[in-house]
Amino acid sequence: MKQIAISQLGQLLDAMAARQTLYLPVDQGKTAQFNRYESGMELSKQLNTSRSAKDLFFPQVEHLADFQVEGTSITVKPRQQQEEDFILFGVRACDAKSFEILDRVFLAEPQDTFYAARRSHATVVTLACGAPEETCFCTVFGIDPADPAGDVTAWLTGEKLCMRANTKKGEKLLAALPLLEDGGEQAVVAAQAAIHAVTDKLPLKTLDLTGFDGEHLMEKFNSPHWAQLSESCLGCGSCTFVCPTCQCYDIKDFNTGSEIQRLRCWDSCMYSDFTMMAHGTNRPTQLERFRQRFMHKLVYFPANNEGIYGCVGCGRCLKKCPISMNIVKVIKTLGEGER
Amino acid sequence: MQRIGVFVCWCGSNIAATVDVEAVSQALSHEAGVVFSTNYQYMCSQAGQEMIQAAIHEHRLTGVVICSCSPRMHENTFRKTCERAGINPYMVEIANIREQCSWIHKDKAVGTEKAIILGRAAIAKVLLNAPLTAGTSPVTKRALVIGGGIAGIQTALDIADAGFEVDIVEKEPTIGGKMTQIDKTFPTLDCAACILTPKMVDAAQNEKIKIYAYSQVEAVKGFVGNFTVTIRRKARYVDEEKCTGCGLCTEKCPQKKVPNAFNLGLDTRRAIYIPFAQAVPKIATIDADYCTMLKTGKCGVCSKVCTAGAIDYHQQDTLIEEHYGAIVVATGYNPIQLDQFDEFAYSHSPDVVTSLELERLMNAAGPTGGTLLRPSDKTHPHTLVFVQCVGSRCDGGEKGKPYCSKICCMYTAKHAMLIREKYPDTEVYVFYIDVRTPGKNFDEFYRRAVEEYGVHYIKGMVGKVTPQNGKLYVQAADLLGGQQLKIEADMVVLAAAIEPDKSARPLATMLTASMDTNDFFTEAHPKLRPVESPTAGIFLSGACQGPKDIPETVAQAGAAASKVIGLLVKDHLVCNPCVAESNELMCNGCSACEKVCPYGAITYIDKEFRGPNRTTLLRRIAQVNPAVCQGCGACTVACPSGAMDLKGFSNGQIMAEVDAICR
Amino acid sequence: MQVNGQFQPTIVAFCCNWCSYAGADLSGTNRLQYPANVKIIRIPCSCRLNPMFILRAFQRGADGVILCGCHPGDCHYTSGNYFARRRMTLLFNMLEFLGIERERTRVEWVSAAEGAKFAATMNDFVATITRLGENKRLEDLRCKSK
Amino acid sequence: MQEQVRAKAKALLESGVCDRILAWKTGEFFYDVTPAVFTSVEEIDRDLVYNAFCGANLSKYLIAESRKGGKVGAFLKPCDTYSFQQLLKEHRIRRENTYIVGVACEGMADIETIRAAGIKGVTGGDFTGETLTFETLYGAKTMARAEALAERCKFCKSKKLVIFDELLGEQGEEQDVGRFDEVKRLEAMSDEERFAFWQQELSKCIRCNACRNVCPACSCEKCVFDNPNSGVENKAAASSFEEQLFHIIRAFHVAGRCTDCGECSRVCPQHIPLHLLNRKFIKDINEIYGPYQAGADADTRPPLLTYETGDPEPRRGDAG
Repeated sequence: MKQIAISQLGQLLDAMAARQTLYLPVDQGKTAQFNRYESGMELSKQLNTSRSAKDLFFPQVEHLADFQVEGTSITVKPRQQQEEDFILFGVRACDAKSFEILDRVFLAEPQDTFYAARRSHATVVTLACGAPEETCFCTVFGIDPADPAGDVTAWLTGEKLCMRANTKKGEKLLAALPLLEDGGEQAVVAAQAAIHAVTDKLPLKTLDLTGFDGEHLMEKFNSPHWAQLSESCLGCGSCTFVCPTCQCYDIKDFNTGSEIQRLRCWDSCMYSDFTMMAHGTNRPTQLERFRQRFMHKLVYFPANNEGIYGCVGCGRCLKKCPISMNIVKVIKTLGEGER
Repeated sequence: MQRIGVFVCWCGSNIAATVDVEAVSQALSHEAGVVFSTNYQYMCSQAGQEMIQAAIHEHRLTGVVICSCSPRMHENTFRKTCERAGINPYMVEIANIREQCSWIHKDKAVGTEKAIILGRAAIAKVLLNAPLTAGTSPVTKRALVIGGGIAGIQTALDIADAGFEVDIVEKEPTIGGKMTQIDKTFPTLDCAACILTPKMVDAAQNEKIKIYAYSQVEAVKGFVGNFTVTIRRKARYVDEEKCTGCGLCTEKCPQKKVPNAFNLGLDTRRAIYIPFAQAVPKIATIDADYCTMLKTGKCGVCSKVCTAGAIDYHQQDTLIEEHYGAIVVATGYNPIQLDQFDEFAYSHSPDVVTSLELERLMNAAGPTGGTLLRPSDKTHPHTLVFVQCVGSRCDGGEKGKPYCSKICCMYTAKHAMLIREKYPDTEVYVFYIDVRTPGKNFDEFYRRAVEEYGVHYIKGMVGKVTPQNGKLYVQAADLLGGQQLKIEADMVVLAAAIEPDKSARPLATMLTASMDTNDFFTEAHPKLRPVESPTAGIFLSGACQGPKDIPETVAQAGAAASKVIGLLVKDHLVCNPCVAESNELMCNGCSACEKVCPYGAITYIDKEFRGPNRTTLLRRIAQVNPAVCQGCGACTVACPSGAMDLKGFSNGQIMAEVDAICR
Repeated sequence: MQVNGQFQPTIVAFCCNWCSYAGADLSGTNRLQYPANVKIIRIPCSCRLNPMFILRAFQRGADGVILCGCHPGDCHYTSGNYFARRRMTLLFNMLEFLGIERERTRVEWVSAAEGAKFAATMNDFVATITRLGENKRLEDLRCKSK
Repeated sequence: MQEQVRAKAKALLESGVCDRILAWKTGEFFYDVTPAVFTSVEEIDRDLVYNAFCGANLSKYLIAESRKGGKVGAFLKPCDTYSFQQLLKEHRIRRENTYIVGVACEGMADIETIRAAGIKGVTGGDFTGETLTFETLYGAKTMARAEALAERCKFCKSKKLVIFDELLGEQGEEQDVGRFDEVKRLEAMSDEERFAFWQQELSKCIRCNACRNVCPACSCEKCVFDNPNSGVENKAAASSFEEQLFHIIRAFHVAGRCTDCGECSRVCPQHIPLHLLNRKFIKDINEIYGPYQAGADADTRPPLLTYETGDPEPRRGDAG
């Protein structure tokens, strides 16, 4: 365990940024966003960023390739992938868990090389949650906000920032930061206890996921509740785009006039044109689109991934949905307890 | 995939001198979609056109780009060339490399580069062109004239003369309009009735003309060549077929105290009446507002005296529907109400009259039998003051009209002259802002009034007219003399401004014909298409379009008739194929497009659509009538969903041009 | 666009078919010079100009966009330029509100008889945009790979 | 007020005047209220709420609801009635299938504003008085109601219900509380400052389309930005230009139609002050073409669908 006085946090960030490109949550207007660190920037004090940390591995738009058309011939020019190491600082426990879920999608064969390159070049420094909010329910998915995963785990313990390396990458990073001094174990234990005191009071901690599995697939799919749950859904993509685990994308070509750029961009299963491919017969109603999103996270994904849910309980969708419809309401309405 | 041919014209040296035509055709040959590119000395020549046609066949071209002079010059030429070679004429685009390139740039390198870019834009556009076919619509060979004044009568006579059927709808019981109330006409001083009534009779007797008097247009549907009009025939309570116009009823009717509208209320008539002796049709009408029988059920005198048995107290309004190919609006004008001009004491003294009332007071068939007498005491007036521009040329404010009523200067000169001639013992004063006499023999006429007849023309406005002890005290400014005048007058005559008839505004809505802020109908073009409304098939005749005197009205009536004849003589109308088109799948039915369409080309229907999961949905959608749309594109921008697009100038085509130019 | 180290603005001029396009032709007929930076796109009426076309031009590399139409009151379709005037008034204000230089957009009424006015307008507009420099605020870097 | 709303909703169902009721449904917490359709008295008793967090504008739902057959009763707040009337004007709602109960509104509280004030982890409280009291994971907190109001409610343009079949509570009036102040502040900046401001804001946009999808004016059958054939579809917002294009065109498409209900800014997950774009158009329209309030009446022509021959010319830049 290493530690450093919070008053020296700026110096620590400068030191990290001197080694590798550093990304961390900073306040931008009223919200916090992961930004590339520049000296003088301050770590956001908000519980979480508005968008999730998945942006750093699975950006909203990925430039995949260029096509050059000359007469009747087409030249394909692949785009460069991530080649430099970078540090991702200040990731919360929920987002850290989401990487595991995204890995199952993008690192499975055939591997997504753009994603893989970014993952392999990143050192993730997580930060334990100081003050969980009522929308948090990560504990339901077995996540401990007081002890997040990552290459390095960090705690803000009042006076100090304490850091613990979890992996070789993490050790290498901490070793390269001479500003750090040993110690902090006691403070971390106290901080963790304080966090757990709050998580024990979280109103959503008792969320019951019984029955959300492959065994009950048809029963959940055919539930009459979907109609009422989805009736006021606007079909926007805010839940999808703030979600740390949503991983669907679309491929779009953009003609710049001199070449054609092939872009991969986030897509939302809530959109009416989602999977409107050549066949042109996608899910025609918002009920079906809405159902897909939650069935995927709560039933299909765990059924195919040893029971791991496609949700980490970060609570972003609870805060951001324009009409306050969210996964918690879905779980409660469709869950065992309600039947 | 399209196969585009590019043809670069030298235009002799007009283009070739400052544009390297070979370089242009070379550069454009590499553009996507281009399979053939060449240049030639004169593309528009016989040889040039044959070269294009040969290339179309040889290279199986689907689209053609000509880099040449302005499309305003030869677009049609090249469209026809291509059409003869078997491709749709709308698959041709012109890159204007002469007027907009070679002629304005001296540096050959600059000119060449720009010509290439303009060529690219044309190629980009033609790649998105679609073959367009001009549709046709049949023409109903019958015209409707709304308004039976001199404008309407003349238009109808001229149309009928060309052999087409024409109906006149007149809201009053007789045709003739304002001119029937006028005594003499300027600048010839001939009798209005003498020249008008024969035309009224002609109209009545013409077998091609049908007159719906005492009728109004109730609804208009359709478009150019195909209008369906509902006409309300108001109940006269007299059977038109039976009434002989003998007039006995109008003498026997016991209700004598009805203000006589024909004489502008200066005398009275009966409840059953014929407006004047030469009325056409000469049929009696019962004024339901005054008829004792209709109001109380007790009387029936007219019915008893009518030997023809024409009186029918139970008659109802009837609606008839007719089809027309063209509609002429001839709704005319009225003098404005003078309530807001209290300073002239119009509502306080009967001796303050409007010019039109003066016409009746001087007319042999008028209330005084043609002798000019003061309405108050029926005595001979000695001093008369004419006030010009009452309500005309008023800047801002609620009062009056901003425009010049145009006819007042001349008719005031006429009145002054006639009075001075007939009653040399009178003094006549005319107060004016300006005297406007632009017209054949007009200024001479006005000079005669001043010089021969000694009318006192005074530049200045009348401030106040005060009735006192049987006299009218007129306070006025003499601007040229720089003094205040006080005149003790016997009568004051106000040249009230004229305004469009009140029926015009609702009619314009029915016709989707546009009006200006003064409710005059607007022309399709103020200079070049003065007798057509912007709405195809709607024509304008007379003062409904703007203040006019009789000769101008008659001239315009004839012009409108010739436009109508030009339309009706066609069996079919060829439509402009570059018209707006609404994609019903994207249309919201919000009516934004309809509101900006100057032609009323857009209508809405409710249509059933198939929704997901075997549901159906009734949606309101816009439909463009291609026979009416002129292709301006206003609707395309008003449409937020992009459902509305313009053929030939589509969003995609214009954006492709933008892309090509900015590349 | 930079040519030999000198800024050469790209100007898109949308001209209505009936007045301004004819005015542009007349300025050519009279051999009145204006810079080749100006490229004209013919539209039936100024009311055909969709704000999207203007933004598209800036995206694709235009440095200035000008709309030319019939003088108010002279529209071939009677009312088109009145609608265009309202739309452009509001759009230009909005662009300025977003920090886009107001000089980059302009509306000018040019009749078919005003060849000289057309040339003078274009000369002035090109000079203005040249002074103002390259469009940076409404650009799309992807389209600048020249 | 909630009791009145519930009672009215039940009465409308029981009397058969309406087949279903569109109102607000309680959530997990006190603030996560969802628009919902109620078909039974039991549902109403259990779930219908009308509290300080019923900000969602229900008008847009009536486009679809009014076409489903039967009659839908809807509770509309003053600003919702403006949107409703504007949609009627655009023939988007079948009036005959709706029954509108206008409900007076004291301004809606905004949970994000409350959180921004440092009151986090809220689990309950009392929101009826002038001072709101919160129970949170970190102890009890209070906040003045006026402070907790959504931005749009702090600058409420009107408490007048412009269209309704029936009224609950008092009819209100139009107000002038300086809603254009922020627009004026931006106008007073230099081009550079304004550009920087909007770049900073718009660069946060994640193109989630929440602003568009919630907007009652954005009710197109198919949005140009979703239509691959429109030429401007841009799901892959790879350049900052795409955000500029989207928000400029969206604001332009609703210009003269936007009632300034403020839903766009309320729902933006990135808190971009999108309403300022719409307010800029409204302010300009008011100043240039005379006061106009979309939705205030049923028949006035929207300012972009009409003209005056004497309209001013677009203003020229200084250098021009």
